[in-house]
Amino acid sequence: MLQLRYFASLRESLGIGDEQVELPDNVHDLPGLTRWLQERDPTWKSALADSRLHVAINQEIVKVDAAIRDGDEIAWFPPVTGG
Amino acid sequence: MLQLRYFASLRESLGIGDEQVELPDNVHDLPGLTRWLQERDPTWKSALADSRLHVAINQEIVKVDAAIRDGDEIAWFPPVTGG
Amino acid sequence: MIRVQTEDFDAGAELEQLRSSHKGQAGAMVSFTGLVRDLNAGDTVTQMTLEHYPGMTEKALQRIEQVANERWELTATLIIHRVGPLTPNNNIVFVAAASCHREQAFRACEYMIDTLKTEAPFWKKETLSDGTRWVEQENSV
Amino acid sequence: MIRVQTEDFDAGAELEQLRSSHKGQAGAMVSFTGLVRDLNAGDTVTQMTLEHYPGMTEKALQRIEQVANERWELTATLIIHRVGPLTPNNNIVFVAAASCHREQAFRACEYMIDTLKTEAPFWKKETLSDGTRWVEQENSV
Repeated sequence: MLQLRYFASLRESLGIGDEQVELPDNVHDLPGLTRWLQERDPTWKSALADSRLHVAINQEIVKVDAAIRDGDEIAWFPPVTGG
Repeated sequence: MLQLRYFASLRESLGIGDEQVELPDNVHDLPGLTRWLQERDPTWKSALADSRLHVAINQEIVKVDAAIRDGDEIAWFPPVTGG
Repeated sequence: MIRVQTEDFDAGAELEQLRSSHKGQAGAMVSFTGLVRDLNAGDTVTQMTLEHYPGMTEKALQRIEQVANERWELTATLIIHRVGPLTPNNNIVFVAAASCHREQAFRACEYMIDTLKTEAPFWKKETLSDGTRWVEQENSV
Repeated sequence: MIRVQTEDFDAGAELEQLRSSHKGQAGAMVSFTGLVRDLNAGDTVTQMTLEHYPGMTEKALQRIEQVANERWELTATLIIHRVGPLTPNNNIVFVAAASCHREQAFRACEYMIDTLKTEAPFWKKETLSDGTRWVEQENSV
């Protein structure tokens, strides 16, 4: 299982803040997971196409080609604006 | 009349914090006043020889060759250490 | 120490705490307080809501504090960030550093707030008279 | 605003005052608090006495505040300096700047305390276990 999380404007665009999905067989990295989500639903297709989005795996910011393992928590969010 | 003021370690070296003196006839600037004070008393002679001392005239820091006028308030003090 | 909370904080009490926890050792304390402004990008803001990523937020703040303590000689540091609905002039964030040397305290405090603003997962949403909008990164204070 | 006083100050109350005097305009407040350390140049300090030049002190602090307000975009500034006898961990000085922009507040606050330390006529005398000594400029925090 993967724990997926969406924050802020992305959460609002998608209409959900988190979901659990089975790790798809052919998904081994972030580009693969993103593609799988985009093919699953047109809302994800456009929302995850935003190049400004950051991704954290297990609560650490990762690069765009990061590996994905079963059990990971993957979060997408826009640039942070706290402080 | 001149109002003379001494602060901090200089005040302690001289034993007084302020005094009033008549403006000497031949004194027109700070070097002249300093010389006059040093000739007046050996304690002043050594104490005012400290090149680190700052001088303020009428509560504004001045350069070593500043002019002196009757009625001025002249203060000598070591480098400041507040804050 | 780091804290993420919905409640307000008392900057004076926090500074007092920072001071008394290191009696006589620190000569300098520098603090930054971030406040909700009533105007942003020319529009009147009536409310500001802070969303965050629980878990990751705490890790990010702890790392910021840790790096600051590695880079500078500090006797104490503190980061407090509020989340949830806030109104103009409310406190948002408080960052403080205590040190024997004022320059170290300034550099550490500024580093912590600068890094928080680019790395800690908080997002601001403004309520204006005619709707809401998410704050863009370049608009933040 | 500037104040020279023998009494202690409450940093929190001062920050609160700074904040409420500019409701909603300032997004950032930076403060510096200077404290009496219990150790200086390796020696235990039991008391610290602050001497100043009444009249010139106020002028110097006002000029520092004025220059800060000319150089940076500030909504409020404050300088408080204590004089007379103090003990370790006591407050000595409080400098604060409020601005719409945090970088401006940091620069202004640091400018004010840096300039105060080189231009405002205050002198520190320490009481040690075996006597007293005037603090030398290079030893100050």
